Amino acid sequence: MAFISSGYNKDKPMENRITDIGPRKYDEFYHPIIAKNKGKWLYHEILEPGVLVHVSETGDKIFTVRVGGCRIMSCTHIREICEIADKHCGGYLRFTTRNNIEFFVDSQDKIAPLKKDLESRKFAGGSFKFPVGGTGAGITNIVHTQGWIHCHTPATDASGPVKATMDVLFDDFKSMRMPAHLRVSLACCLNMCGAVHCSDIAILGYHRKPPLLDHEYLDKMCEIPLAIAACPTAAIKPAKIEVNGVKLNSVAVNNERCMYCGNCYTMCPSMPLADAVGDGIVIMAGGKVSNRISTPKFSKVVVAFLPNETPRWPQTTAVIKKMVEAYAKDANKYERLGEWAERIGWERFFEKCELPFTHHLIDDFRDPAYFTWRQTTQFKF
Amino acid sequence: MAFISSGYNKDKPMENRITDIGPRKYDEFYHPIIAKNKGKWLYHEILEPGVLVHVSETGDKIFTVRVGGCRIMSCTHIREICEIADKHCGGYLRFTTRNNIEFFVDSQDKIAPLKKDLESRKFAGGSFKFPVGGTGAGITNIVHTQGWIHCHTPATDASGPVKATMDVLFDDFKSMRMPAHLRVSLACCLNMCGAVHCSDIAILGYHRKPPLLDHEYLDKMCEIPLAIAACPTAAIKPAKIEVNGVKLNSVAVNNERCMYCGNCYTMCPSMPLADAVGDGIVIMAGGKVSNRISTPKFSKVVVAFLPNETPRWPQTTAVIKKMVEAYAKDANKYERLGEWAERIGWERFFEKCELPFTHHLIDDFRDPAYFTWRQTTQFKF
Amino acid sequence: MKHKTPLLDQLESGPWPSFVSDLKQEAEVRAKNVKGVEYQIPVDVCDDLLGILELSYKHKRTHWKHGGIVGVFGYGGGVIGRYCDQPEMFPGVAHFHTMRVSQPAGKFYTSKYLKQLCDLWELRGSGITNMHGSTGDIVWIGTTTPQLEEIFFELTHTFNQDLGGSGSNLRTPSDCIGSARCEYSCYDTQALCHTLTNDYQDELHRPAFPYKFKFKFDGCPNCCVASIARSDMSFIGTWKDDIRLDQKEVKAYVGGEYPPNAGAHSGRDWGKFDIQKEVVNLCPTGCMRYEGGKLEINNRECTRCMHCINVMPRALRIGNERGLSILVGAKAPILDGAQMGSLLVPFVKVEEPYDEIKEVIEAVWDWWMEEGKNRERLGELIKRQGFQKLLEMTNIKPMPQHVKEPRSNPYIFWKEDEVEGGFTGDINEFRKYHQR
Amino acid sequence: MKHKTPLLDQLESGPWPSFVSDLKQEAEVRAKNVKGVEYQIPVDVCDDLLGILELSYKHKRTHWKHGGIVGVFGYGGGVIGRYCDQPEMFPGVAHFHTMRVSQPAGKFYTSKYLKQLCDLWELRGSGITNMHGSTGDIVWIGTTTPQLEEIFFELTHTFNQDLGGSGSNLRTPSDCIGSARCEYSCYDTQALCHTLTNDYQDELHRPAFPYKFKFKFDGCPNCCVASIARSDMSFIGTWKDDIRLDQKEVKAYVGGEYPPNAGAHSGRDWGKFDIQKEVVNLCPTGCMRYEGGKLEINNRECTRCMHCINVMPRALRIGNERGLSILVGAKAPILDGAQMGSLLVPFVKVEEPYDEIKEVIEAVWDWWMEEGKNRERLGELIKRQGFQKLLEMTNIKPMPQHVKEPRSNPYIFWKEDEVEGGFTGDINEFRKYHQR
Ligand code: SRM
Ligand code: SRM
Ligand code: SRM
Ligand code: SRM
Ligand code: SF4
Ligand code: SF4
Ligand code: SF4
Ligand code: SF4
Ligand code: SF4
Ligand code: SF4
Ligand code: SF4
Ligand code: SF4
Repeated sequence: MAFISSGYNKDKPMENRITDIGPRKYDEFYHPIIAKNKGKWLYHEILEPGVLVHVSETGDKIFTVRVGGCRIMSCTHIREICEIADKHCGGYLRFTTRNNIEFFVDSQDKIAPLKKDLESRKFAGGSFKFPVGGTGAGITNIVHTQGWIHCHTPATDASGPVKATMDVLFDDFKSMRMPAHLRVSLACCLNMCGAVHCSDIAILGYHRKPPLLDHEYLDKMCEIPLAIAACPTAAIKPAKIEVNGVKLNSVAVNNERCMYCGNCYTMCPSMPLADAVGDGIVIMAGGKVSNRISTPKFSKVVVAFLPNETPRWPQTTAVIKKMVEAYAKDANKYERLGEWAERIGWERFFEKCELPFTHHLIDDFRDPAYFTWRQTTQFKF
Repeated sequence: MAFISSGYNKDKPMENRITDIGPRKYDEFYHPIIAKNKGKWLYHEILEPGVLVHVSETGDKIFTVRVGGCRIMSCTHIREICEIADKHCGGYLRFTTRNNIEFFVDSQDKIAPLKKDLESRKFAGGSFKFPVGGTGAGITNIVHTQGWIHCHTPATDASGPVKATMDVLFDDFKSMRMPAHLRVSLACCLNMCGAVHCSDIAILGYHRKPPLLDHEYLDKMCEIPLAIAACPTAAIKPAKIEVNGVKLNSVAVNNERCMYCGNCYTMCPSMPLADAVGDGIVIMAGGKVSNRISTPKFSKVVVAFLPNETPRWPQTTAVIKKMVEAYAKDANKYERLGEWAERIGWERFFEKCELPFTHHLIDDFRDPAYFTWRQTTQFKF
Repeated sequence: MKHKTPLLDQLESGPWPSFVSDLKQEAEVRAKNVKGVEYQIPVDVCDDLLGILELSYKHKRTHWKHGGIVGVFGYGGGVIGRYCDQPEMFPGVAHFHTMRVSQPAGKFYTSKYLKQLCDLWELRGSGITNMHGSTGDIVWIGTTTPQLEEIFFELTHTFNQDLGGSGSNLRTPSDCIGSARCEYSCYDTQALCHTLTNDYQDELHRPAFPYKFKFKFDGCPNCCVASIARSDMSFIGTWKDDIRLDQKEVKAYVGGEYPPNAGAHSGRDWGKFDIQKEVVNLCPTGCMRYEGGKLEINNRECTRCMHCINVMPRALRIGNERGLSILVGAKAPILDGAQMGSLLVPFVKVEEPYDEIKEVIEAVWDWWMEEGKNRERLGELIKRQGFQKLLEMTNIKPMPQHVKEPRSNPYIFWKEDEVEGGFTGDINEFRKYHQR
Repeated sequence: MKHKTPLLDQLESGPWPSFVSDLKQEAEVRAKNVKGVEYQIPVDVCDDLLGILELSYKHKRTHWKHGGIVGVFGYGGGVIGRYCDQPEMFPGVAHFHTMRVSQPAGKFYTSKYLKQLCDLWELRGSGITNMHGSTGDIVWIGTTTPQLEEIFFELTHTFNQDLGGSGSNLRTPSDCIGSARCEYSCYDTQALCHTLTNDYQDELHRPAFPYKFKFKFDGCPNCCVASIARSDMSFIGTWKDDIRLDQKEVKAYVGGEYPPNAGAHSGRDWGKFDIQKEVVNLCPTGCMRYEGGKLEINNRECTRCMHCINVMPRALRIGNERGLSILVGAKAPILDGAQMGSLLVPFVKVEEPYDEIKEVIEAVWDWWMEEGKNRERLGELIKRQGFQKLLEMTNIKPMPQHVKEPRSNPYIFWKEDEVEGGFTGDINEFRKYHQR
């Protein structure tokens, strides 16, 4: 392949270099009706799952059709999205904060053909390319992260578990039978790029083994003081290690104190902790972000560990399905999963979701742990 | 005065020594009706403030008249209590967990004469000896501690502020117009012997100056390592100090880090922190102990400091009175002060109680402080 | 009066019983001494107490110094030593030690017994007491060192009465009035309090603990002795079965025949009793319904908060299958913040000789005595080593009842044997699949 | 296909869009190359991506190594370096860096623009993207080091498009759709997001911070971009005056003319709409009443939780006196636990050029850059030095709105100048009144 220059001259990098121009301005991309009615919207209605109408005080209406996007997208796929937008929407579309695609049309009669077109498109493997849904009191797309497709610290994959889970929850992506929004998120390590710490249901990749120590290379490849400083539990100490005859500067890890957070590995490649059986998934539940009725809540750990069962994580999807059904059956209208758990009490949550309660779920991390224990005689048998 | 021997022989301390016999057995002191109906009680009623009847399944009734006790009691006063018990109650009485006295009578017609007798007795100074009240949704006796009458670490007196406060709250000791129980407690230093950490209203003695250092004697009178270890904020370091020519082992205190807790003084008499202007009172509110409706709550600091205005602490009693009236006026039936504050929001509490909000009231002690800040957009202007 | 007390005098007015007036009256009695008592400590002890207190009111600082170790032979507690810092001015209180006398459970007395105690304390002490101290003892304020043994000797020989606790011991346990006079009581608080106090006399008198340890006994969740806030181990009555419900009596409350909450709110006109508003809507679990004049309770969802029972004691009564819950770790804020008791044992039957209960107590003590640092309260140890550790050491199965909510951080410490393959991996094996 | 992927193949079935199918389709397109593109990175990049992912599915471990510092000249962010640990097996992804392309506010696009971006990324990268990354960027996954500058040059010259943030910079801000298509929006999120992104380009591209810093903009408390959970500084719309209320429309909802919550619950039969049960009783402040067909709101007690408005958008509308609240410190759990944003500025008007808002931002940055340790997020600094300190450094008056509740510990640190007489007392003066 022949090198094609963009015009960049590596010997004179500053030569007519352009920087600090930021992103393109949003309003270049507004649908005309949006441009005209911005700030004038009166109300909206969800006409059917995945289809919204917003009505303006000018009398204008904008119709939105939302389709599930799998966040890893090839340019080929994006071009197909563009083709659809050109065909139905005058080329206008957007992406949501949960990686769905929104197509805009300016009249109600354009919805049906658009939907038909979208639903008709499938991948070779048989899955839908553009399932319509993800609105209202249903289960929308899963926010997730890189996993094994691009990151160096994951304890599980991202796209795989997400695909497997969305397959199981698919009907609820396309319907609105839940008591309230139910948000599922995934993060492949506890850096939590998916910000799963406040989702109704969270899938979290987690390591369970302390780092391996590549003594022979550690001092060469890492700043030992930085690795030591990175450890939140002060589990790492400097150590002199004899490797085939030579004494080398390295580190020692106190396994008792390690919580497998991987911070050391982020600082030092010679301390890998990925492990086929040690790594897996923690399930969290009951978080929320909105300030509606109750204030935002953190997700709570409800299953301490599930193995990485590639390629479809059956135990993980089964646990999630069980929680979703128990919630759908028992919660009140408008009640988020965490609000439900708090109303019935966590003792009932575990009972209704048929989840075992293990010692791992009791907080023992720092002072605030105390506040999660039960300081009252009020409990249910 | 001539020494009277009890029979104890200090040269043979073990000579027919009796130990480990514990307290007298409670049932020696039961009123006959109580002895007979113990465990058989059906229900009770508060006939009037300070007067209770308990009805047994046997049909028996026991009538209780509760009188305010000032916890410091002379034997002369106790003898007077006994005289009353002999006259009206067959000699039976008890003390409550809040230092009130309960007289028992076995028939309703004995109540009036007993009450009349009690209310008629006054101290030379004019105060009541035996005010009847302290029941139901009123304000009962203040639990308190030693203060200047016996302890070495107080930041305020106990009995004085209590007397001044009870004088101000006296009508509510004798009535039941409050929305719910209102408990006032006092502790003269943050050891909190009064366990004021969960009272509706708490009066807390608090120092505000770091310890003075008696370098010349410190090493002689204290175990320096113990003093250093006692400090929760690690504000104390060993130091060599030159006192008139000689270098002495002593300590240095980092005033920035000191929170005036007095732990060092408990360990080391050469580090006194009592100070006429530094010491004073912190007012806390909103705590509760019972598990009724809401779970137990800690009291919150609502006034960071009030000076020790001997002998009657007018500012302290005024603040308390304001809170009591605002609560009485605004709270719902059965609603404890803390439940009320949480329902209307603390921003309203300060408004309705006309208390200024100062930076001191924002928690900055350790990790859990975070949980007391406001992590939501929900607030009232 | 020996000393002028212009400041204290201002505390004699006002309706509430004045401790100043009482101290003065005692001072007077001692000065007059009509009974001709051979006072064993200075006659003017109360005068000097008033004097030094007046001085504190002037200086706004205490005039008491540290105690130093005084006590009775063989006991590590029961006496709090005190000396004043102006002995020349106030010789009567130069030595002014406190004695803690173990109160009877439930704080029941006969006048006869109280008078006997007074005889002793007037003779050998200041005649000033606290009825009672915050922990529960009868507190005798002020005597001299030589009198300590004399008092102890007479207490034990003449009155069959022991001292209470102080120092790093079990402290004097105390209880609510319980079944002696309360229909809400789920167990006999006096019986349990008294029995454990006596069974653990050695722990109470001889310091073997890292720090103080307190028991308190509440007959029900109303917590009238505040056990959940003030005891390292609180024993709170509860029940397992259904609230006993009498529909006829419910009607009577609704009809206004009985005052709600046994008349506790009669000081104000709150309007007609509204069972929906005052009971059903305030139930924290929402497990009640009132329909067609009938009250229904879904007892399985009830958390036994006592509210409905408190409001309608004649219609609702505690269940029959009774026992208690054990909560642990409550303490005052020193050092790293106050704690309420955390639920350790949701339910245990209360049956003599209380072996099941004592097993828990002793397992907790063993752990605390093994691991607790000097001056570390149980609650602080639990915080430091974790609630999981407590469960492990007491052999109690973890259950959701132990938590308000599960942890929100994923920082789980796994035990090596819980993780397949353990913690020792082989880096070279790893490198076979992952180049540097 | 270049590599067998038996495990991944199992992720092609099932209804949800399969990323595996999509990757395969891209691999095929590149192999066929009907458009005759002069691919600047290996043609089989997607095949090798599938191959290495399959290997991870087999080993249950990632095969990516640390990045090392790659990027474009003069920028400290926008590129995440990646190398695989099996370059011989998968040369196509031996170098596989990510580029973060700054998305337009609101994530609005035209097909024209998206196609242009595709042209560039197919030519110079893997053709694989994330639409979008969790922070908000368009994420281009996989290219080689030499292409970084070329891509940046074309982006800036041809597309007037810059890179996003990574490293210890301001990260690419993102916003909810806001007033562009939402009746709940209290301010123009796109305008504010875009303006601040551009005004702070230097902070975004050149690492000068202790650690990453994130802005997110939500038009109302529903928080559709989750700002309160995911940004060091979140800007959430709110209002000061009354909810606009149309009784006629309320009747229409009660009468069943409109679906409650705009039809969000239509997937199930929840029975007839019950305004008392579904709105009034769920109001967290209990500040609503429905009587005689009229809805009343005591707006002074309303905390603007949005519930009633969400349920009846045609009857209730946000107030007219609009602005935003600023919350600070939200972050993921590393290191000492996750944080939600804590309220710093209850209300500020949103008026160009946003000086009032920028003052707060810059005061916060000054403090954090001064005091923050390496890799210490703002939230962690606030925890370490205290919320009081934050208020002091930002010159914001403490008010009860700042706290959920006042402190329950009395451990107040007084400043020396707040205490009469200061901290330096004289021990000898003290000893005049208090002997040793
Ligand atoms: C399109 C989107 C904003 C964007 O800029 O992309 C959006 C759009 C709307 N949201 Fe949202 N929300 C969007 C993400 C969110 C998120 C963020 C998230 O999930 O990561 C939240 C916070 C969720 C949480 O609390 O964990 C969110 C919490 C809400 C709520 C509060 C729901 C609740 O019960 O707590 C409402 C109010 C409602 O649904 O009535 C709301 C309401 C709405 C409305 C009705 C606003 C309006 O009048 O247009 C929009 C259509 C609702 C719908 O989808 O049914 N939106 N909404 C996002 C669509 C994501 C998706 O593809 O599914
Ligand atoms: C006598 C005493 C027990 C004792 O062993 O001495 C006692 C006795 C009763 N308490 Fe109590 N409580 C006593 C201290 C307490 C305490 C402890 C304290 O205040 O330090 C509490 C916890 C207070 C708190 O939560 O901060 C307490 C919280 C209750 C409650 C729950 C009240 C609430 O609204 O939370 C009830 C239920 C009720 O009042 O209906 C209650 C109910 C009762 C009843 C009605 C029980 C009964 O059926 O006999 C008794 C008479 C009530 C009354 O006084 O109006 N008792 N009660 C204590 C009297 C103290 C005093 O002299 O005033
Ligand atoms: C006498 C009494 C206060 C009163 O006036 O009633 C008292 C008095 C003292 N307490 Fe206390 N405490 C008393 C009940 C309490 C309580 C309440 C309770 O037991 O229910 C508490 C709070 C509950 C708890 O234990 O946490 C209490 C928490 C403390 C503390 C803080 C302990 C902690 O871990 O937080 C100290 C400090 C210490 O132990 O050094 C303390 C220390 C002290 C000392 C010994 C002062 C010292 O540091 O040497 C006081 C001696 C005063 C004196 O000169 O007589 N006292 N102390 C109470 C005991 C009387 C009795 O036996 O009945
Ligand atoms: C690409 C992205 C995940 C995704 O698939 O979308 C991502 C990927 C990485 N994040 Fe992240 N973070 C991404 C959004 C987030 C978010 C969510 C957000 O911004 O809303 C969070 C949680 C919110 C927060 O900032 O706290 C997040 C919290 C972290 C953390 C933990 C930071 C902390 O203080 O807790 C780390 C660890 C670190 O910084 O070393 C991290 C580190 C990383 C690194 C750079 C791994 C590392 O340690 O070097 C990941 C590079 C993966 C790769 O190879 O591409 N990432 N990261 C997201 C950025 C795309 C974009 O620009 O749009
Ligand atoms: S969550 Fe962890 S593993 Fe996943 S992308 Fe973020 S840093 Fe990488
Ligand atoms: S994984 Fe985390 S806890 Fe364990 S050693 Fe590394 S940094 Fe420390
Ligand atoms: S609270 Fe403090 S000052 Fe008061 S008695 Fe207890 S230890 Fe002494
Ligand atoms: S008063 Fe408390 S904080 Fe201050 S030095 Fe003494 S022990 Fe430390
Ligand atoms: S705690 Fe319960 S049992 Fe004990 S006195 Fe109070 S109400 Fe009665
Ligand atoms: S005891 Fe409390 S929880 Fe149980 S039914 Fe009565 S009010 Fe409800
Ligand atoms: S956050 Fe509010 S303004 Fe923004 S999209 Fe969601 S509902 Fe609309
Ligand atoms: S916005 Fe929320 S708080 Fe305000 S009135 Fe509506 S429901 Fe109540």
